[in-house]
Amino acid sequence: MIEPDDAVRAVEAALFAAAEPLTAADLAEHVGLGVDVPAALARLVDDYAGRGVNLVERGGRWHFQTAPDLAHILRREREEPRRLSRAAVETLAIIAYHEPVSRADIEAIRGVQISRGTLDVLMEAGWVRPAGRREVPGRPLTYATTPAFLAHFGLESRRDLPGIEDLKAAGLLDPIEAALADMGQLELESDGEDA
Amino acid sequence: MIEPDDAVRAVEAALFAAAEPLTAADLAEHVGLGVDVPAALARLVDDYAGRGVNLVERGGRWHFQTAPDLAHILRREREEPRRLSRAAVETLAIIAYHEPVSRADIEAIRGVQISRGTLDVLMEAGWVRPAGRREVPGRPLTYATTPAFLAHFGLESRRDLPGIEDLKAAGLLDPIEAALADMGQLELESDGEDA
Amino acid sequence: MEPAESLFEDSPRVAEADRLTLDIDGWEGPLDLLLTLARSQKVDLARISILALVEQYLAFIADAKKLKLEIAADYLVMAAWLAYLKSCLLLPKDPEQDPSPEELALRLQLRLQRLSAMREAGARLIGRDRIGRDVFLRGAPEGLRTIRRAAWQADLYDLIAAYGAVRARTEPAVHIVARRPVMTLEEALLRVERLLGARLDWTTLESFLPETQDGEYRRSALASSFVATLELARKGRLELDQKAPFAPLYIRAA
Repeated sequence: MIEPDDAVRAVEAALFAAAEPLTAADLAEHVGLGVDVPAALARLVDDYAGRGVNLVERGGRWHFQTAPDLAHILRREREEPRRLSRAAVETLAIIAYHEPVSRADIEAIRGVQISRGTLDVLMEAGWVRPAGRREVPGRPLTYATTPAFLAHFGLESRRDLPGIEDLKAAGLLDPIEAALADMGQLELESDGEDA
Repeated sequence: MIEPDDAVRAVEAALFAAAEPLTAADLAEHVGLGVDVPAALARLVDDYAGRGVNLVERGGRWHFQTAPDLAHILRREREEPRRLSRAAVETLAIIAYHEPVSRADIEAIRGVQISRGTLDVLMEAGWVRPAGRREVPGRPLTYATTPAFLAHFGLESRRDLPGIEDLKAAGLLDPIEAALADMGQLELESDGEDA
Repeated sequence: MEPAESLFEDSPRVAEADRLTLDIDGWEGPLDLLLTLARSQKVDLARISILALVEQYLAFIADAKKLKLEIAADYLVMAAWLAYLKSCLLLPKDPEQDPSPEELALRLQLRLQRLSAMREAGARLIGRDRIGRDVFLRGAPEGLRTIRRAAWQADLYDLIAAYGAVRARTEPAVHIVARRPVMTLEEALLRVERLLGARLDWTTLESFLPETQDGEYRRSALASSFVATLELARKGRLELDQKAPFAPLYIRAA
């Protein structure tokens, strides 16, 4: 490319270093009154056209900005694996076994209140969706699982979830174990743990 | 000028937008792992050579900065950075040329105790960091320079420290004991005045 | 003691009235003063005459004393050491002396070279194109943001185990007390009365107990039978005899 002259270089550097957009008059003050600022600006607009950064004018003030099609570069999303809290797993399990269920249903089955965040986390994960309101007084919102839930847990359908009898056979309903587990986890029970 | 391709544009945009110098690895994460970042950087260094803004590498990190010859234009109305005291400048030089060095090493070279604030000021500026303890009696803490030091003083790496090769060749970065040994004076004992 | 060293040179720190004392404080310690004196000789530090340098330093300190300036202790320590070095250098050589005066002088020379090298390096460093003074970064960078998104994880086992735990926790609890083998007092009364009729002489209480392998049942039977004998004795139906505490208890029909 053609080497820019000193006037162009000065305007370019001034715009780059400025903390806010500059008018042509501001620039003239910076780079010296003998400089043809409009010509330098026109040259720079040209030089930067098609680059990753463009020189743009907004209301008489000039500044460099990222090319609009590259805005996504400024925001990078990064996924960080995180384990669900116990409250969230229990809530998810109850929804999966009993759907559609209202929040009150979940609390009745869990025996513990659930915090706002617990359902949010499950919906953010894409495993739970609102499933309409129940036509009873108060019209509570109900929740159900999503296809993404089935996919994540490797289930063909909800019928693949082991039934109560299967759980009992697997020892997962053993009261003594449950009692011991509860003793160890009483302190974790408050719903503060989720999110 | 030749239109830059998307990889070059993306790296250019990321570097313009970044609030801090970026490594090639940082850039790769932002612009996508398929991009040949080193090639894009090389192309950008070329594109911006001779312009009012240049792309520079400092300690493995890249950033755009204004061309040094335009300092006089940009310095106007700007506060000069505080001038460092002679003690701070010497201490910084000793750390940079000898790193890692302990406080006692610095004091031995300067012949004066370091006052409390000198190292603090250099660390606060982000130019000096603690660099581990030396495995000798007393386990003294050592200090070294940071990437921000290289960036601030416009050094690509420590090899670019002014005159470092000459100093090394003249043995002036070696301890006095080593210099004496080189001179054929093999008595390496008592060095009372050096402590 | 440490010479005053301010970190940043701001206001001129030499007030007119203090000028005399501050002549010494203008140097950062004796080594700095020595280096300044060495520089005034305008020769390469590698070829400087240490003897001449020592004399300059001592003359400077002597002058300062004449002017009744306060001289910092470390300047005086250096003066004493240099006076010693000077005498060693001037006196005939003592081969036993270790380290030799020449080595001491060389060490001083090396130290001055090193300080001088770092002072120059510092000056060159500070004179480079520095960010914020000579070169400038983008004034208003948009900034690169990383938005962290949680990828929630749980597996099927977690799910069904959690459901099991919920159900187990909330299932109404049913308590069943296990049946323990006991002999009631009524049973014992009937049994002792019946057996008593069949025996004529003193018999131990134990011989009234049923044959059993069950230790718990045996203990229960012993306790109940004992209470039964006391009851029957109270009614005058039998007599009890025991020779000593914990000795066997004998029973006979009355």
